[in-house]
Amino acid sequence: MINKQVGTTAEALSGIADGSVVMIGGFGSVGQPDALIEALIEQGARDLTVVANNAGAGRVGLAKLLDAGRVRRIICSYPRSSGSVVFEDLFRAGLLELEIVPQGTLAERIRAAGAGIAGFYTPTTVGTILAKGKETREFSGRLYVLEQALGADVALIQAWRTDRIGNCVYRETGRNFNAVMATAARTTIVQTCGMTEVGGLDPEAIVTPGIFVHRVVHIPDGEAAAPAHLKKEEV
Amino acid sequence: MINKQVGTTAEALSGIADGSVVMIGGFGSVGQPDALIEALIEQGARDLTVVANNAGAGRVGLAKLLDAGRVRRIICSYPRSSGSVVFEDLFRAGLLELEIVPQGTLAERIRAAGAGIAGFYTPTTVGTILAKGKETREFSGRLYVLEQALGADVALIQAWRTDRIGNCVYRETGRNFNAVMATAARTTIVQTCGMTEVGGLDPEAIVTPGIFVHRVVHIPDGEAAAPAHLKKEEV
Amino acid sequence: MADYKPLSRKAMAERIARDIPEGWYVNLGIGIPTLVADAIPTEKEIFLHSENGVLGFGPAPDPEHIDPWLINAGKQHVTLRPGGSFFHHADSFAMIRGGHLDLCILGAFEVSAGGDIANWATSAQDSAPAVGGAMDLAAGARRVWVATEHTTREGAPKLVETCSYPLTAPAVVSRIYTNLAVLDVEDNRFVVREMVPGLSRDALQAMTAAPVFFEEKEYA
Amino acid sequence: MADYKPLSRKAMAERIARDIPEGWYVNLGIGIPTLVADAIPTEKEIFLHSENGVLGFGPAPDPEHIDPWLINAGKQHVTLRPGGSFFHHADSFAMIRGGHLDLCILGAFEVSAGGDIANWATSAQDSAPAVGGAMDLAAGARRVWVATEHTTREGAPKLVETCSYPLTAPAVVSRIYTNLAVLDVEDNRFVVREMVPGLSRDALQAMTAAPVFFEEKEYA
Repeated sequence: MINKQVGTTAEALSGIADGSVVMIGGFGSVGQPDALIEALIEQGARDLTVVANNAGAGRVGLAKLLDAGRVRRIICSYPRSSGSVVFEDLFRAGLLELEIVPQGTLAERIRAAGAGIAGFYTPTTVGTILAKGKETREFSGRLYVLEQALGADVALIQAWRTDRIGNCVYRETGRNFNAVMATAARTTIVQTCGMTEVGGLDPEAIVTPGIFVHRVVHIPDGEAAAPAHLKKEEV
Repeated sequence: MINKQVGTTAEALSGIADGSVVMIGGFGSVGQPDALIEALIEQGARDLTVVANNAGAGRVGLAKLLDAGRVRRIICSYPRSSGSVVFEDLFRAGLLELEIVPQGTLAERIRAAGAGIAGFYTPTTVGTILAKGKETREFSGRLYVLEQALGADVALIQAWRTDRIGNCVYRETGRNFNAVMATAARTTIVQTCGMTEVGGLDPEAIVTPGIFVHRVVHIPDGEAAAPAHLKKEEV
Repeated sequence: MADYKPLSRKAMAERIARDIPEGWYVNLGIGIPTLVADAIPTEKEIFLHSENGVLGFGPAPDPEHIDPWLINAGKQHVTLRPGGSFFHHADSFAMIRGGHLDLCILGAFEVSAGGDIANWATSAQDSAPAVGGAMDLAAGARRVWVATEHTTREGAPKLVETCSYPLTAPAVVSRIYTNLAVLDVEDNRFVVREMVPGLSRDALQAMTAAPVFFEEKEYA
Repeated sequence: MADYKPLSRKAMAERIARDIPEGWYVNLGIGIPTLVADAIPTEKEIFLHSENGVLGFGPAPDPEHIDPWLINAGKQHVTLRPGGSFFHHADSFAMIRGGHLDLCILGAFEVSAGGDIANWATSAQDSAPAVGGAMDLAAGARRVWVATEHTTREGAPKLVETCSYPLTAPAVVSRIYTNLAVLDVEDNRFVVREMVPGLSRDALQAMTAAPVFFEEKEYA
């Protein structure tokens, strides 16, 4: 019997090597795998490249990982937001490399990695400074920029319900980058709000089939599962 | 109030011009929009380019459309199958142009058109005669072939349940090319087995949001909706 | 001095909402555009899209009905209208990039007479600007409208001959709603369709850094 | 003459099923590979994928339990195991192309000692061959095994030095199950791991159009 569920976040994060590329799901704090980020800080891997939409806020989660000096490079669409103080300090001090990618291009580059597509031509960034140094090409009279696949060693994902073979559903806008990143990493690690039996998820509604998932850890619903922006310590 | 439902297949198919590119969903006979294909034959448009996985079987559906001399060119992955007599006769007689595309490349080219991607690099066909004349390029030490987006004027789709604003779910393997083609046409026409009220479909399980759908016609469940390979006249 | 009254942000949102035809699929950028969501009457079926994977969202919830899992791209709580749906980021941007949105409404630092928009970075030297989904929206939506104050807080024109800030996308803006006027971008010109009562043509021209032409009309 | 008995197609499928580890994600091509689905014991969790958008399908249904909406890529009726899921064609081939399948088992017209496979067209002049999903599977799966009769009906070898038919993909096949033997493709050589009882090495070599090497071993 296959069982991808592990008992602790420490087990879930075991073996992540220094220098890894780590994707972190979520958009803002919705669908953010907080417990896995905490465990990554505990785990100790350094010299990481992080792929995420944002660069963290406050002093928790991704910001805490940055603050601990574990991240060499961050690839994201929206690094600077209210509360991105850790990022801004590190970046200004030259202690963090940054690659800015438009949000849709970021999602598509990740999807491409998961789908075995090496590169694709997108109209986004044509005529802007973000197209600088990139191949531009005309198709049917319109210009497009070549963008390349972006895969990872590890993806940290938050799901809503998961079974032991790794099938996942998400909740509302918690699907966001999670479902895309789940396809693009050599090891996809899921923090799920709830476990269900195999067969307990509607086959028509499974968003991430188990084929993409390698480890699952159950962080029960409730305080821990609510998006962080509703938690007291951050208001 | 928006209502994309029309009363008849004739209304649903109105306005399709000669020379149109028409996508036809389904895989084999599962999810095939039989009533819409019949209506397209009635409608009379000629000089069509058809995009479909197969090239029809027997003398019904797509085969009947071919037989009526309406199709100039067909783009598909698997034209020759048991019963593809009409296709074979026309092709041998030089009356039908054919473009063979691997099934995954076909799906991805259609998806690309729907997603605003002009082209992409795939490993499929590298080192084969189907890569002939196409740009080949190395990414990270592996060769890839450039393939271009494939969009359409019209997509004919079969869905399982649909509401008046065009949200669709499919049934089991009836999802196949339908959900992809729905995104890639200027006019997407849905033959649905059942109508539901707005709000009657689970927001987490909607496969084709109404944004992709322009016209809906209700062809009720039962004999007409059962995949054709189970119908008496074809056994 | 001026005996005209600039529109409030809320009034701008209401003005814009009037011009969106029923049935359109619309994405609302951060800032004034976001307010349009609350200005659309419930009975008018307009389908609002947000980059983070929701189509068919509705106005902000009452404080006691907040659903923490349901936010828009501005990270504000929203509601879901019947017929709404959820999807992931790649599918969400496939809708945007694939030209399926009838309209995207964006804020802007500058808009040029040629329809260029600059709304993400305030200098090319800013090495950590936050682009988010702006470039995808500007390049992908069928129409791009801009909602902005007519000038900066310092009184500098935001409607210009050529953008000085880094572009979000060239030649995409077709209409601009400011707190003073509604303008179309046509043939590389700003064409004024309406102005707030009491504002003179000269005064509007003085606050605009490119020639403005006046061809009043009502949108259907 | 020969006092050996070639494996039946069913026996070949059973032989293959034995070698698939629990937990693998596997796509089965048309022909002999399809029979593997029925040869996997229910208690062994192997996840079968089909191009037309299903993961976790099970053996053929009883005739009275046929679900017309549930077929595999060979257009045969199948069943769904608990935990199975449905998706569309682009997502299905994303799984294939993205290297998420542990294994794909394909039929073949020819396999070369270098692991090239030809299984879709019988001549380069055939202008209307049906490629289906074969090229995506051959290029995309982590491992490609071939299941085939050792020779054609006419007795011509199908394991060759260089394929004469148009390739499906070059250098992808790692193992071959025939009705006579199990062979690995290693360092551009056919290495025989096992043969049907009674078959001589010389006889197998005589039916193979490239040198075969013999290094018997059991797969774990």
